[in-house]
Order: sequence, then structure tokens, then C-alpha cells
Amino acid sequence: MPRIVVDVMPKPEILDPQGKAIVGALPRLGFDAFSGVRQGKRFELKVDGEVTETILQQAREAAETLLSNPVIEDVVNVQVVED
Amino acid sequence: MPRIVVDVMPKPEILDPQGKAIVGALPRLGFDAFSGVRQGKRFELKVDGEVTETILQQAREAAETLLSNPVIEDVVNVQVVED
Amino acid sequence: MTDLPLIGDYSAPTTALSGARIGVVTFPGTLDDRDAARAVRLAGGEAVSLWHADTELPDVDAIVIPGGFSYGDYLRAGAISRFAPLMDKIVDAANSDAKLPVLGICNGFQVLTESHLLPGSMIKNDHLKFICRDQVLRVENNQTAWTNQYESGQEITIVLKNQDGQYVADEKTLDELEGEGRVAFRYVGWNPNGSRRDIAGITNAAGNVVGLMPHPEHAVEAGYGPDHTGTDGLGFFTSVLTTLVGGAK
Amino acid sequence: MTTEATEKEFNIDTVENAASSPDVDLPWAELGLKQNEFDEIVKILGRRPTAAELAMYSVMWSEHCSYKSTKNHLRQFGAKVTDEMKKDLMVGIGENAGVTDLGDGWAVTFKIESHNSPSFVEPYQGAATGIGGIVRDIISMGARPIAVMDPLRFGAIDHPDSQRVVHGVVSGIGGYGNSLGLPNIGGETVFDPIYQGNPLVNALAVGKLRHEDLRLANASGVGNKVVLFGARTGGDGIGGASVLASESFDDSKPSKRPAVQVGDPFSEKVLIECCLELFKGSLVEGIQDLGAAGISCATSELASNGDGGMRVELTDVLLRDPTLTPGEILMSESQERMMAVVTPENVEAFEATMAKWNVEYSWLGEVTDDDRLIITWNGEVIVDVDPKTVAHDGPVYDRPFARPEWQDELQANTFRGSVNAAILPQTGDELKAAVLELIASPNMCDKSWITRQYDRYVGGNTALAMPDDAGVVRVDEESGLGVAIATDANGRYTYLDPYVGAQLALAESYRNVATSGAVPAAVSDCLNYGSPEDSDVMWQLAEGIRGLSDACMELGVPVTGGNVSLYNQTGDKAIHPTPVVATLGKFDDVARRTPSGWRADADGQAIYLMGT
Ligand SMILES: Nc1ncnc2c1ncn2[C@@H]1O[C@H](COP(=O)(O)OP(=O)(O)O)[C@@H](O)[C@H]1O
Repeated sequence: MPRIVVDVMPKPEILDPQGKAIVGALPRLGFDAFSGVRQGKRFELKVDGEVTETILQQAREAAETLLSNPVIEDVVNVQVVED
Repeated sequence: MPRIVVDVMPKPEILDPQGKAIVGALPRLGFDAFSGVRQGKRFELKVDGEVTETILQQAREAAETLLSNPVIEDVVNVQVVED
Repeated sequence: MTDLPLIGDYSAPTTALSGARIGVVTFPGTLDDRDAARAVRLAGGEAVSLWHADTELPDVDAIVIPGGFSYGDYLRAGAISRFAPLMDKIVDAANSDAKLPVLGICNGFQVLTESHLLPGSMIKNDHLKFICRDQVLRVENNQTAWTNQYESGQEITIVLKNQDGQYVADEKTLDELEGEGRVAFRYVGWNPNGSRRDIAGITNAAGNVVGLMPHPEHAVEAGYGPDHTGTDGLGFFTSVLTTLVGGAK
Repeated sequence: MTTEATEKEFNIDTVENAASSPDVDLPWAELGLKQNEFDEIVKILGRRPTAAELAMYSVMWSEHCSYKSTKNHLRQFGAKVTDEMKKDLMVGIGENAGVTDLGDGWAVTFKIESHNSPSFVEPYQGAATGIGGIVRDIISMGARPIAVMDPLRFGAIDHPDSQRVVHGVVSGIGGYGNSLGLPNIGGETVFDPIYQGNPLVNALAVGKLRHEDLRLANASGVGNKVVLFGARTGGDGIGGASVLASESFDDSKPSKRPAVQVGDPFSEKVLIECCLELFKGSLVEGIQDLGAAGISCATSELASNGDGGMRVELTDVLLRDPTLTPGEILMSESQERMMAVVTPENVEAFEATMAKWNVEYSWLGEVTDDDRLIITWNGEVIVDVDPKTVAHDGPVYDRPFARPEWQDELQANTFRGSVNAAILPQTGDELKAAVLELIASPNMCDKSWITRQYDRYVGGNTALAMPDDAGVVRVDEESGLGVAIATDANGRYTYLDPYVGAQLALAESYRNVATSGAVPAAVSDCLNYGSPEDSDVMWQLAEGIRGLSDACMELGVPVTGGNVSLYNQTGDKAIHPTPVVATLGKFDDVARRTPSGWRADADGQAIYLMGT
């Protein structure tokens, strides 16, 4: 069954408290290779049947309206994934 | 600057309350093409310099230990992205 | 009384009846540590403040990991705290032959599952909102270090307040928990977060480690508990003191 | 982790440069200054301001920071007080929050503030950062915050936009307050279409302190160090200031600036504990929270309230966004930051506390012996001002006001006096229908769908909260000393009669506190009004302040602080004048509190109606 993956990230200029908490924790666990972390969301939308252009368009719109808050987040990716 | 993207999704057998809420809201907004939604997390780890195999290995370990909880989540993806 | 007590600074003088020393852990973002310390004192024990970054476990007879939002709980509740230096020591002590009694409340329960001292995990409440209410629980197992002063089947009302309180585990684990009598508490009347099989709290096989989502430490003092009167939570703390002085049933 | 200068080199507008280039065009109008205000700045400085000075004056002289339209009226709160009213007042209006003596060496500090327009733009974050801001005000007095409250006004419950605003605001208040471990002990929720485009999100915080822990925002003691700690400085809340990009007079335009601020309650919780540890160790001489106007406000307030001047190196500010220009750094409203003054002997202990709590900090400068506020960028002077002219001597306006022409008609046309009186319910059936309509109204119905999203138990000292009309918290566990607080307002009454309406708001909160068993002792108010440039609104405001101050005098309770929120209007349609009044009462033992909410277990008890 194909799925549409939507990735949403906090806007780069916006404070990301989640990423900040993680970036503080990583070195304490010995993971010292990372200079910054941002935490966003990944949605998988299940489609029964074929992903048409109309459906993909619906996903893009849903991404911009329901799945992300355009004031603080960017939709960075809307993409079909086949299993 | 390269980033490592880590995607974490709730295990299929674990009910995902956020995904469920979205799947309920979508048709109300006229998005009727989706039969299921799951919400997971996307992490972007910033690396200063080149992503070596050691660093990638660190990211994989961080993904399995800190960034996900294997009881409820799966790491579905650890991948380098160049800007 | 002259100074404002600080977080991590609530140890009482050693006047406690039982002489038992109960450690209360503070992580950055812990909120209910002073409440837990108060509960220990009201039960007659001595509260000892423990700091997450400490690398040695001081001489304590039991430990409470209180509620709050450690490290903001932004990633997953309890996910980062689990890696605190003190947690390694607590896990070792809980698993040792001495079987140090450990109680995890709310965020503390989440820390215990993240540390694998208890099975399963917590996800967001099924209704996705924070919920604060007076909650009725049934004590399903009164044989643990933290429940021996309750009757089996007794219904108690304590405070529930959480955002990520939905207890989940796979069916096999749930069956095991039920089979071994390790479901310590169940929600009665209404399941406030969608937890599997109405589970509000569980214990490990030895009965020394107990975790639950609701907050007994907010129900220990008449006037400040559920509906401003309830003190049903005090039994957790008198239970552990009883265990420590060798008087458990 | 202390200082880390930015690599970025701007083409900096220094004081020297300003003196030698008087004719450079500056974007003062875009920054909200009026011609007369700009002229005044030039007069004060004896030259044109630098870009950084312009940034400071423009934010500090804004309505929000300078109270320029209301200052003349607000004076009544300080004037209409008797010695008797001042008896327990340890700190009055003017500081971050007023402080009231509670006895036994204890004191309480409380204040109410608005975060209205940010909460309309982004309800969750707007409301969350509203809680964050008021809590920092309380910390900066040397107090431990012990509870919050949230009087709210929304548009019509069935308006399509209300769902976004209502749920966002409520979860934002819960999300931030719950994470700080502060019980929410009450508030109000009112729905009225008049607030559709201008919801009101007011937030109150109360804190407790020992007398000796009282701290004020002043920088004294030559050679003492100035430190900024907490979150890093980002481009938050400097929307309009992007015009200052031109201050660099180069082409490297800064990157995007955030449209809204995101709160980090975890950082704030750590900041609270860390500050209390500083107070306990007497490690800071003066402290100031960073709210609106950020570093501009903190430096100029600290310096002007102290007995010397201050010198600060701006490249030492830790940044989240390295592209910020000096002016933007001065204006940034990034949350979860504090500024403090520390003696050289205490520097090491201060740093140890920061390390314990893992809080970032940087030393910015020191207190000097002249009375100038000097800010440098890589050693070059970009601000050289008398801090009082920035913080206190802003413009003051006597805005014209007059009773609106429509006021008489509005009053005449009330329910009873009008034809509408004829439709008052008469028969049993009509009364039944009226009662049903009333209890179905969103303003009358149960609010527990809101209050159950708030933690009211944390801390173990909440003696009354929802459903009671006043929240009660214990301050001292041994003696039972405590406080009751109620917040009330009625925009419709105040619209009908701005003078009496404000008094009724006080009377209601006073009653709610008194009936809980406490002795009313202090008042804080949040005056939510439309545009002061409209003479009708200005009249409502003038009458409201006059009414409230007269009533406080009458009841013998002083106003200890508050906040004014203006321009709450859509087009020229202003909200109803909504002075939200919070009364604080004292208990010598909260065990004697009396609940007001109806309780299920009260069967068989008698009910009395008292009064007229
Ligand atoms: N936004 C809010 N935040 C916290 N408490 C609230 C809020 N709105 C209402 N409450 C509380 O809910 C209870 C009932 O409120 P309300 O219905 O307005 O009561 P009343 O009509 O008696 O003033 C009160 O205890 C009040 O403090």
C-alpha cells in the first residue's frame, strides 16, 4: 500500500525547545558529533489504491493547513513512498 | 552543511492517538483520500564538517537509544542530507 | 522556618519516628519533589534530597522519583532523565539483592519504564489533552513495598494529572502482568487516558519497584488533597516505612 | 561557556559617526516614533541618535513600555491612598510587581498582565509566553512563584475562528503553567462577539518571599558586574525592527526573523530554581527580567534605578541567531532571560550556580560611577545616553477625551428602561425558558473543561481553586499563613458606565476574596481598552481609572501594580472597556478558608442570601 510522507519542521528562525533539550543531552551520552538538533514531525498518510495527482495535491494542502502551523513550522517534504 | 535525518514512527501495533485525531479531522476539511494517518518524529542532527561513517554510526546509536523508545517506536530511517 | 525551602533542599532534621531515610530525586524540570518530601515527612520518615547529577547514591532506605516534566519532556516523557548518572545507581540498587524500594510517580513512572525497571511505556492521553482530576483507583496488589497498608481491592481517591499517561505494552506483556499479579492499581469508574486494561500502576516481580501515573503525594494532608479533604495517598508512604521496619504483611 | 563574541562585523553606526553625520535618514517612523518624539530624542542627545539608540528609545517610548497615554491618569492610584492603606505595602507601583507584607517575616508579590495580541496571532505560544512573562516579573522581586490565574475573554463560542483561539490559549496556559509546577487557582472565561478579533489573555502570578530576600531592579556599586543569563538571544519579537537592518548600511540583509515567540517552559522552570538559589546565597545585588524591550529595558531600568551608570559590551551577548544587528539585539524579546548585577566577590559562586543548573550566561559589563549608560560593539560606543531619559522620561500625553455622544442613548436603552422590558419573562413557562437559556449560555456553563487542563494541586498548598470564586494558597506550611486571590471584570457593565463598571469589577473580586475568609489587602489590575487616540475610548479609560482608584480608596485597598493593554480593536470597533481587577487577601491561617463552590456532599445545608 502506498503512503504519503509529510515532514514538518520548526522554522529555522524559531526557537526549538525540543531540539535544544536533545542537543544538551547527546554529549552526556557520548554522542559528541552533533552541533545542533531540531525536532519536527513526520506524518504518514495511508492511501488505499493508487496515489493520483489529485490525492497528492490533497496531501500538500492538508500539510499546509492541518498538519503544520505555518506561523512556526515549514512543510519540508511531501512525498509518496511505496512499500 | 550536511544534516543527518532520523525518522521515528510509532510501532504499527501501538495505537497512535495523534494520528487518530488527524484521521478524524481530515474528512471534515474535505480531505477524503486517506484511510489512515500516523504521526511520528523527524530529527535533524547538524554536523559541522563531513559526515564520516563513525558519525553516522553515532547517529544510528542515538536514534536507537535516546531518540526512540523501542517499546513503542521504530527508527524507520537514518540518512544523510546535504543542503 | 526562616528560609524558603529550595528545590533539592528539603531534608528534614533526623527526628523521624522510624528513622527511615527516603530519597527524593530531583531532575531539572521535576515539579513534585517537595510534595513527595512532605508526604514522606507526614508519614513519619525522613526525606533526603537526591540530585540527578550525583554519581553516588547516598545512604537511603528507599527512593521516590516524583512527577514533573524532566527536561521538559519534549522528546518523550522521562527519555532524557533515564540517562542521569544517579539513575544508573538507582537501577542497580533496585535490582540488587537488597531490593531497594523505588516508587515512580507520573514522570517518575515514565522514567522507570524508560530505564526498563518496569515494562511498557506511556504515550499521549487518548484525548490528547492534559488532565487534572480527582481519580478513583482500585488497589489490585497490596503485597508490594509501597501498598501493604492498603486492603486488596480497596478503592482510593488521589490526584491524577498528566499529558502522557496512556499506559501501553504489547499483549504478551500485559497478560504476564495480569497473570503475575503485577497490575498494582486500576482506574475505577472512568479510564482517564486510554490506558490498556485500565492500568494505573504496576510493580516489578519482586514488589520493590512500583510505578503509577496518579499522584499519592498530593493526597496526604487534609485540606489540600482531592476535593480538599482526601488523604488516601498517605498509605504509600506508611507502607514503605512499615516495610523498612520489617512490619509488612 | 561565558563570553563568545560574534564574528560578524557590521558597518556600525557609532556615536562618533552619529555626531559627524547629522543628516542621515533614520527609520524612526517605521519604529513607531512620532516626529515630536524623534525631535525630543535629538534634543536630549544633542545630536541624532545612533541606530542602536534609536532602537532603544523607540521600544522604551512605545505605549506598551512608557504608558505615555495613561501615565497622567494612573497617578491617581498612587495619590488616592491613606497611610492606613500603605501600612502593609512594602513595594508599591513602579517596580516589577508590588509587595505586601503578610506577617511573620513573610511577604507576597502579585501582578496581572496582558498578552492579548500575541495570543490572537498564535494562541498556544502567545498564551504560554504570557504566563512565562508574568512569572519572571515575580521572580525578579526575589520571590518564589506559587500560583497563576488566567482571566480570559473570547469571541462568540460558535464563530469559526474561536476553536483555534480558545483551544490554543487554554492549552498554551496549561502547557506552560503546568510545566513550571505552578498551580492554576482560578480565572474567568467569557465569550462575547465583541472580543472576536481581540481576545483578551490576561495572566496573573503570585509569589512568596522572606522580607530579606526582596530584590529590586537596580544597578548599584561601582565595579559590580552585569550578567545576562538564561536562554540565548534570538530575533524574537523584533518584527518592526527589521528596518534597522539598514543600520548596518550594508547589503548583507539579515535572515528571517520569527513572526512569533515560542516559549520554553523547561528553561523557565530551571531559571526559577536557579534564581532562587542566587537569592538564597545573596549572590545578586539587583535583578531584572527581560520582557518587552529586552536588553533595552533591562539595562536602562537597572542603570536608571541605581546610583551609577552602566557599561555593556553587546558582542558578548550569546546569540541564537548570529545575524542579529546591534539594534535588533537591544530590542529582542526572546523569552526566559534575566539580567543581574553581581559583586566581583560573588562572581565565582554565581558561575557555580549557573553550572549546577546548566544555565548559559555571559558577563556583559559593569556598573560605573557616572550616570551614563554606555553600550559598545567590539569596543566602539554605539549607545551613550542618560538611562533615565530612556526608561523614565519618555513622552507623556494628555490625550483628549470626552463622554461619547452615544453614551446617554446606550444607557437609556438598557433592558429595563426600554421596550425590551416588555419581553421580560412573566409566567412560569417563560421563566423556565429563561432559566434554561441562561444555564445553556457558554458564560454560565461549567468551566471544568478548561480547569481540568490545569494542574491545581502541584505544590501541595492549594486550599481552594476551581470551582471556588477565589483561589487560596498556603504560604507558610507551619503557621498556615496564606493568601486568597480573585480576578473579576464585566466588560458589559463597564461599557454601560465606565466609572461604575470598573468599581463593580473591584467590588466583585473584593467580595470573592472576603467571602473566602481572607482580609482584602492589595489590588492589581489589567486595563484592557481600545485605542487611546479615540476620545471615546480615552474617556472610558479615564473614567475606569478614576472609578477604580476612588473605589480602592473607599474600600481601603491599595493598587500595587498592573498593566495597561491598549489598541484592542478591530478597525475602529473597540472592545468593551475591560478593566480586570485582581484582589489579594490575607489569611493568618488558610485552614479557616470557606469554599464558595456548590459541593455534592453539602446536602441538607441551609442557604442564606445576604445583602440587599
Ligand atoms: N480561564 C480559567 N482559568 C482558571 N480557572 C477558571 C477559568 N475560567 C473559570 N475558572 C474557574 O472555574 C470556576 C467557575 O468559573 P465561573 O463559571 O466563571 O464561576 P462564577 O460564574 O461563579 O464566577 C471558578 O473557580 C473559576 O475560577
